Amino acid sequence: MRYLPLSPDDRAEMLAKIGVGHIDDLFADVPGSALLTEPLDLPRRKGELEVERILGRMAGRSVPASSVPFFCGAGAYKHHVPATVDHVIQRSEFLTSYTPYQPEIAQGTLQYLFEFQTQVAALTGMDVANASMYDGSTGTGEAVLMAHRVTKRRKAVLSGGLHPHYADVVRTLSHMSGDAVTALPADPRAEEDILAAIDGETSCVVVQSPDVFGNLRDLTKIAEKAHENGALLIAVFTEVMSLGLVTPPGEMGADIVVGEGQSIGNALNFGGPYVGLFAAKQKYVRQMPGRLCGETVDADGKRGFVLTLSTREQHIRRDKATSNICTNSGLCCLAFTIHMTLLGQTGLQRVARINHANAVKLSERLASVKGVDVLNETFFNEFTVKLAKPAAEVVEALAARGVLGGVPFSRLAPEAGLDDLLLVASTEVNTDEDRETLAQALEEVLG
Amino acid sequence: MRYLPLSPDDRAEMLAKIGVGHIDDLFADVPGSALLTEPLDLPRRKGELEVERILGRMAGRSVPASSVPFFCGAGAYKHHVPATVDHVIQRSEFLTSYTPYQPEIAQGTLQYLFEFQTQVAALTGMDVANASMYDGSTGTGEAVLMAHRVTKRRKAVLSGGLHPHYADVVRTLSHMSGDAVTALPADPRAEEDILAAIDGETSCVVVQSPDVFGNLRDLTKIAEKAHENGALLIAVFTEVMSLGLVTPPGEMGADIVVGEGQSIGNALNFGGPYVGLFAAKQKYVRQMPGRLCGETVDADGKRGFVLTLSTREQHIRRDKATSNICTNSGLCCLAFTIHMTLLGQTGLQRVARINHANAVKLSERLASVKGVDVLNETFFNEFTVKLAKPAAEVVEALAARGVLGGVPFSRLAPEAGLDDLLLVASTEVNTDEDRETLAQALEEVLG
Amino acid sequence: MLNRQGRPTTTGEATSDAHATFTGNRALQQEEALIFESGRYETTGVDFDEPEGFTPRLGNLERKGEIGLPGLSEPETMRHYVRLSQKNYGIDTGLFPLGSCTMKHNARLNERMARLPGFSDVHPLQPVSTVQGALELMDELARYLVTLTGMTSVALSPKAGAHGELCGMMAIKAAIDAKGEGATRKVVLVPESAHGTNPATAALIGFQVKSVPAREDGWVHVEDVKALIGPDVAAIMLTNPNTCGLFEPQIVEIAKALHDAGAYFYCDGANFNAIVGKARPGDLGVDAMHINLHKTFSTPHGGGGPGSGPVVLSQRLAPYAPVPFVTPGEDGLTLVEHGKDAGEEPFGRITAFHGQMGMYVRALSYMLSHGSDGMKQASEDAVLNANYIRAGLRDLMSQPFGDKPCMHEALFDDEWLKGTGVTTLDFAKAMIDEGYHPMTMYFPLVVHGAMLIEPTESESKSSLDLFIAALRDLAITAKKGETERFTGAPFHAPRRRLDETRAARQPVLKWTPPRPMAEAAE
Amino acid sequence: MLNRQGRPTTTGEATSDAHATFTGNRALQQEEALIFESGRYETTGVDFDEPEGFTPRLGNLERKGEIGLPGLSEPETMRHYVRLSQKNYGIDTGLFPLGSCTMKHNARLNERMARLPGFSDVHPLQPVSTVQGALELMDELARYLVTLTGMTSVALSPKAGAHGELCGMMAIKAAIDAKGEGATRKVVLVPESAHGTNPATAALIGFQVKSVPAREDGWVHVEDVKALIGPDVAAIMLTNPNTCGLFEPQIVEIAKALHDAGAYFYCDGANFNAIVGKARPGDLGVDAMHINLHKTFSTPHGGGGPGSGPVVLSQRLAPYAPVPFVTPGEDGLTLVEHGKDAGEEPFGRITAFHGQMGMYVRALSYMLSHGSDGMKQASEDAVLNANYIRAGLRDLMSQPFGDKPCMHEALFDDEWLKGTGVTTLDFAKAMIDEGYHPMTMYFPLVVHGAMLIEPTESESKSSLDLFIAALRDLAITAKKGETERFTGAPFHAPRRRLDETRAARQPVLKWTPPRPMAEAAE
Ligand SMILES: Cc1ncc(COP(=O)(O)O)c(C=O)c1O
Ligand SMILES: Cc1ncc(COP(=O)(O)O)c(C=O)c1O
Repeated sequence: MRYLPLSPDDRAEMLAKIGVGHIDDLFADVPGSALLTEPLDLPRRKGELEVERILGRMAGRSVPASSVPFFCGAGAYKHHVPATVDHVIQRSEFLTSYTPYQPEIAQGTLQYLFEFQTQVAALTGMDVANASMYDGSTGTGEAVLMAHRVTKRRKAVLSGGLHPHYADVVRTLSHMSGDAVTALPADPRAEEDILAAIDGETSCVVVQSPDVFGNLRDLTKIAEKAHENGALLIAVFTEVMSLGLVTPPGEMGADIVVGEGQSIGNALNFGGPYVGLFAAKQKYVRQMPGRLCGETVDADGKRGFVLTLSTREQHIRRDKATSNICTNSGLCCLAFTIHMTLLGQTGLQRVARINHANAVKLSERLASVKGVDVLNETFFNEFTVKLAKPAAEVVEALAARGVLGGVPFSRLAPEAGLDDLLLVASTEVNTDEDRETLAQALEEVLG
Repeated sequence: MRYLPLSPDDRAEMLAKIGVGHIDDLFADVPGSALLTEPLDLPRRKGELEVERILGRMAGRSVPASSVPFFCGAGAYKHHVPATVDHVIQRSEFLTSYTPYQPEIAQGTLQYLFEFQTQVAALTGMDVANASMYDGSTGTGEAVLMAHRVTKRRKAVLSGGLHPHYADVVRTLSHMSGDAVTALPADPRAEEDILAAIDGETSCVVVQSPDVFGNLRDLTKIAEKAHENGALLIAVFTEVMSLGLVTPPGEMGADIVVGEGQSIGNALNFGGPYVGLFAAKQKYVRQMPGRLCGETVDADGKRGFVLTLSTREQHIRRDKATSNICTNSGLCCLAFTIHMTLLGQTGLQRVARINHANAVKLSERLASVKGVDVLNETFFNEFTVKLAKPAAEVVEALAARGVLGGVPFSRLAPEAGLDDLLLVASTEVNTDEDRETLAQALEEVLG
Repeated sequence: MLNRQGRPTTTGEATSDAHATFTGNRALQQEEALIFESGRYETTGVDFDEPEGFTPRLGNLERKGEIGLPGLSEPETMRHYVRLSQKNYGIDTGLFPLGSCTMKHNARLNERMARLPGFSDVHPLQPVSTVQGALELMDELARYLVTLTGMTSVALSPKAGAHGELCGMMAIKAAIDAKGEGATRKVVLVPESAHGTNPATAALIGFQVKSVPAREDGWVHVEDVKALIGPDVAAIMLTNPNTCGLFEPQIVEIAKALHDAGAYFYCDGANFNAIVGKARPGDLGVDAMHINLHKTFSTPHGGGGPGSGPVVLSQRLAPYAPVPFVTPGEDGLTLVEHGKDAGEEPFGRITAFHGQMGMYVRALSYMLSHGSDGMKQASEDAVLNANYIRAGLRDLMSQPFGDKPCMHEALFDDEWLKGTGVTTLDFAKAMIDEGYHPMTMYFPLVVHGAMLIEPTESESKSSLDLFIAALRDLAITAKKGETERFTGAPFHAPRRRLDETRAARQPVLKWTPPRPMAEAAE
Repeated sequence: MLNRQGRPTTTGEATSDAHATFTGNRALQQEEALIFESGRYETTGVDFDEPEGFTPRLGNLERKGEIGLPGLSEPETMRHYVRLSQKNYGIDTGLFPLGSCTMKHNARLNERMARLPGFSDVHPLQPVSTVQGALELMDELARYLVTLTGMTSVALSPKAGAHGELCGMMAIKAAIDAKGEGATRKVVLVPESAHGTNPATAALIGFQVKSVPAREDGWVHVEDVKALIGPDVAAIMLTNPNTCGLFEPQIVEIAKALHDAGAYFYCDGANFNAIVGKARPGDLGVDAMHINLHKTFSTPHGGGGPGSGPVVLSQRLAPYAPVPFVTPGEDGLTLVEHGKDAGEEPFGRITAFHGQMGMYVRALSYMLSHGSDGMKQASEDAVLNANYIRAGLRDLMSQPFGDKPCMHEALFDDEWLKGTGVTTLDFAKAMIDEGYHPMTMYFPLVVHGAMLIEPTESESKSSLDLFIAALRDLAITAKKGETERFTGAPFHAPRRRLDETRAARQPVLKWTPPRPMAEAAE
């Protein structure tokens, strides 16, 4: 077997050295009845060529985003990632390393984490950022728990513009930990009165902007009301690219900012792995979940980096830890930080403007289609249209025409009764032709 | 422009430091009329996404070997190359390094070249091998020139089993350098009397095995006759995989062995880059073309490797050099040596047996098709069939049916009058189904 | 990469270097500044044309001012990250015997498969008719996991081991709630030797953690568990093979004791690599177990993640598995994404979308490659390699639980270092100089100065032989009292020992300009 | 990677190492044995099933006995080559100012494009109807090359620069033969400063090489050329910009002198990077010029190759271009592969198949990315960078041809080192310790102790600033007579200075077992 270096002779010699006669002597503690004598009922080993064929055939049964006019978003976005990114993250020294617990031989990882933290803090407009969470949704769950710790209260208010999956994650976690959640109803036109939901028991208000329907939300007033009531404002985003163009939550008073970083550096991957970005005000740093990388010096006085403040973490603090997270999104952070370094703010702003421009053009074109009603006043690269037919059906009909036309809101929240809403995203990968194809296909399907 | 680090400010500052006012002051030696003032009439810069689209569209207009039942050979073979190979050769330290002229910081390249040379010598059964030529065909040209130097004669005899492209390369070179070539006619059944062509003026006999028609050739007698006449035997191969299963030329008396190494580690690449393997008897080492890597020690007495015997080479010897070659096939050697290390002789022999078995099965199946006549007595993974229709037409008809069925001999040598011959190769990538598809398509086309 | 002053940024002087250089570089070992020191706001390494002819729809929320993100051209970016990489140690560069982490070979085939557009370039919310291949892969992975563990079903979506623990414990909580015992069953038993994620997880969802004491044989004893069991106990979280590298011999009895008391058995499966194809958790009474695909099934650790932690569930817990999951539908496979479609009683959702698809592909590629026979062999080799190291060092180093076979990792304590002036930490740092990544240190907490060595099946005998010889040489030197090789180590790494106290006392968690950026940029 | 004895193979002792280690490794810098010492004949790192049920057709030519090729498992193979790579310097790891070699950034986009199956997975002899995309790429590349050079046509097939020279000189020979002058025109003029491939190429096909003398201004003078021109002269091979880093100001006059005498002008285009978009060889009177795609158009050097050396041809030479070439056919593009189909008078064939497709793709990807504007800018930046280095060092180091602007590379000699006890070689080796690849040394031969520095356009100003500062520091140290930093260098590289004499005196060109392999393998 190509992955196993030991030969039969090696094995015999090694058993002799250990002083046992048979490999199963080393498994003596396994209850006899449980020790398997035959290989399990799965196929036997396969060469590379065979594996490539099997998985190649499987992969061939999905429709890649790049192969069609593509407009799906709702928390996962198709962007162009430079070839440099995927090359570098596959370098052995990054790919096959572990969490940098031995900093003397992990300065590569530590330095990029330090750079990553700095980038995330700058993007969000916050004081400090951690070295990543699993993704935006679990990060949001952690943010709510953090707010509970900070405020010593246990009631979260969720905006109706929060991505339903994110809301579900918070709800599940809160349900399990016995905390309260007030979730406002789905709010496609950003009309909710969230201020009214904040009271003296509120630990945090969770507001997403751009919200799941694409609307941009001004958080300033919410922050004020929250702070007046001793609550924290948790600002969520699912499209990090928006921060190139839209006022960052840090400038609007957010206490914790959490979101999905997939758009920078990471592929769609059918939903994962992604990378959760997590930033906060300096004063809350010791309540943050996840790893933090900090600067220090070595025995020769040279600058170096280490993981720090780990007394917050499970491996030191155990049941008193701020989170149970251990493995995070290391390599996705690397992809993020490489892509962000290539972009720089100049590139980020430009790509963000292209996204916005493409979405504006698309919204204008779609507005001209009969049976399509664009709901948004404001948006970044995604907006919501109301259709004359159920969105799920329309999307299937579009797919049959070779267009992946967006995400029906009902896919995310079937019980919301908003079956006619379709979320449509347009990024820098879309061409005029793509947009025209979608518009014409919609005309056919709705016509 | 993403590849150019200088900013406009940098440029101005640097010009000032140099002490000139304008960039064109540095181009003052260019005759005024020749200095271009406008960019040339070519498109302006493009982002990655655009380049990917343009080249992706182009690439989409060819039919990849892996996408169809595939049986082309004739000097370039479709084999399965493990993923490790292509990953490692892209590592920055290999990919972006130069010829190892500074051995202290090029031991990586030098050690793999030393391993490569050892592998090639073992495979061919020869004493020494060099660090590669461009490919098998140019290597063959160099081998003939080397034989001229060794024997101080200038007449080469070429077997009719030599790949016509290789023969053309030798002929062109000999024509230019004013040397004589006796090329025997194309010899599909390995019937030629090459011994008769050797005389006291012959510098070398060039014989390929497996020959271009797939026949295995016993070189022993040819070597004897050549040596009796003071000539060298140059043994050529175009399918290095055959050396896993077939008696190596070194054991049959060859003086120089040269061939194409593409099959191990390298993709089809529409014909290049490939890697020429070149080996010889020890006594001729100082007449060899190309680079040689040798073992030595450093100032601390540690083993290390350097390029050596460079007094043979153009950068030292100039017009007295054994060859003009400088850049060779470095990275293709690396691919070769990684793949060969993964294989080891055990793997090589096994894959070679699979190739042979697949070709045998194919020959038996094709023999049953009406209008198909298998010519070979012996072969490795490729053989020649005589068809009831012109092979070029048949191949087109097969392509229209989604099968790449082989190479018409007329494609290589239109003037040979062998339009009904088709060269058919089968490697480890072919399945029973592939073979059956070809056979049935041939039945249709010939029926 | 340099800062704008054309100098690499270091805050100190190299004092230990006999042949100090002007640049601070040492031939192939290069110093590297931060991108914030070498980059510029105006620079970008991507080319796009400015968009034109549109009316912004940003309302009054357009971002103003500098973001504070410098860019680098592509060549600078490449060099920056390549140089950073060169300061790292990885499995591909040497033996990485980090106990509990299963640092096994990461095949590049798996990387290639994960990048097939049909897996990597599909959106999680495309119509299911357009992602049948992706669903098939998930379904096939689930089949493998269920077969290898002998369990009833699997929840694929957890994002890593700790998240898997959370998922499994939530399923247990849901089952308890369903029985109306939510208010009473509040206690989770966790052995002292457990990984930190176990108590942290239990606490996260409101359980109270009770420790099962460590015993001097390294095992959890059924009588200790029984002594703690009561109507308040919801579950035990037990690692098997355990964090001391031992298989729990009384595991079946422990499971039975819990089940008899109406409680559940959560098994931490981080060490599954020792027993794949040798024993099935389902045969041992386990109710839920997470599997670190990034350990047992070789998806790369990537410097800290991403991972994937599917949870296999017993019949008792299967109905509570969270959404989403894959099931056969009318036209091929379909995804159940909401409780109401499930027909079961999913406890909810623990992440957006469907989990770590990229890791699923790599893990399945590993499984297909090994096959049933290869996976069994891999576990045997992992255990053999660990015992071979144990046998090679046992005369010099002390084993906390006596000289008995281990599973896939060999555990030593620091008893043998007593009086030498060398600590476990020093010993680990000296290993760095020898070209090795240190073993896991000071874990499990119950063992003094623990050294947990897990070579995995990916190491050859000759690699182990040199490792043993090097560790013996170090051990003999330490015992001779020659401490310099240890207390000063590492001498040869890109950095010498780092001041962690300083880092924690006044945390510097991001780069800030030494003086206004505008000035610094000349 | 180790040998079977579990020890890395080194033949000596590390003496210069203050903290010597047992393994010989120094943290991340690992010693690595040869595969012949660590591998085994029985081991293979690929999995295939033995074929069955066939009757061999090998006649009596089946190979018997050991081949002598050890194998390694995949994890061992990966580690072996990763470790080897870590002993190398590359563009991605630092400044690589190797004059005449144009070590510019190798974009990974180009690598990705070259691996598109429509380019990499097509066979050279597939029916042309199935390779239209590949032919389109070649055609487009040809169009770019012809436009950039202002020439008439291009022969793509040469495999590298030297092969391009051969191709161009063959075309010249064919043209001369066609005029019936083959017997008389036997001389090729080559400046003393020329690259070794020039005279070697001319000699290879029977030309007699006559040197054009070097002048103290670094230029070739038209009167020197005229003095050598006669009816026996076939051509000149002139490099422009030349190997001293200068543009030949009299190039047009030289070309005219040759043409007037019925001879041809072969231009070595290795230094084309200085003038792309700034001047066209076609406007300068060039008849043939090879272009190193692996220099000017950034296809990676790959540790010595592969390259690609297309030759552009003037109207005079175009008819003699070798086969194959791409032309429009009835159904799309087609390939002319044989003289008889050509309608022209191709001089023959210089390689099997169609040349270096993999390099064509990378080069076109580079050209599309830069565009006409970007290529011009790149040349300007290359020239600017070289002059910036020149300006930064000119007060300390001596320039052989006086203080005048250079093209894309700056040339110094060793005049300034006289009496210091430091040679160009020593200086180069000290650069290694500072983290730099040395410049080209001792070339061109006409300059004593030449140091030819070519930074390329890929370096940032701050990178150049540190480079200049480091070289200044070295130069000042050398002038102070502190030789130790030089004569012992490198101190920090994977190996110290290597004994080249020993290597050449008794060449060891392959591994041989120290004693019978069977014994050694225990
Ligand atoms: C025993 C044990 N349990 C749980 C975990 C947590 O797994 P993860 O890091 O994937 O969250 C680990 C990982 O180190 C572990 O070793
Ligand atoms: C001036 C000059 N001419 C010709 C060549 C030969 O090119 P190649 O190495 O591609 O054969 C070189 C390469 O170093 C060169 O510098």
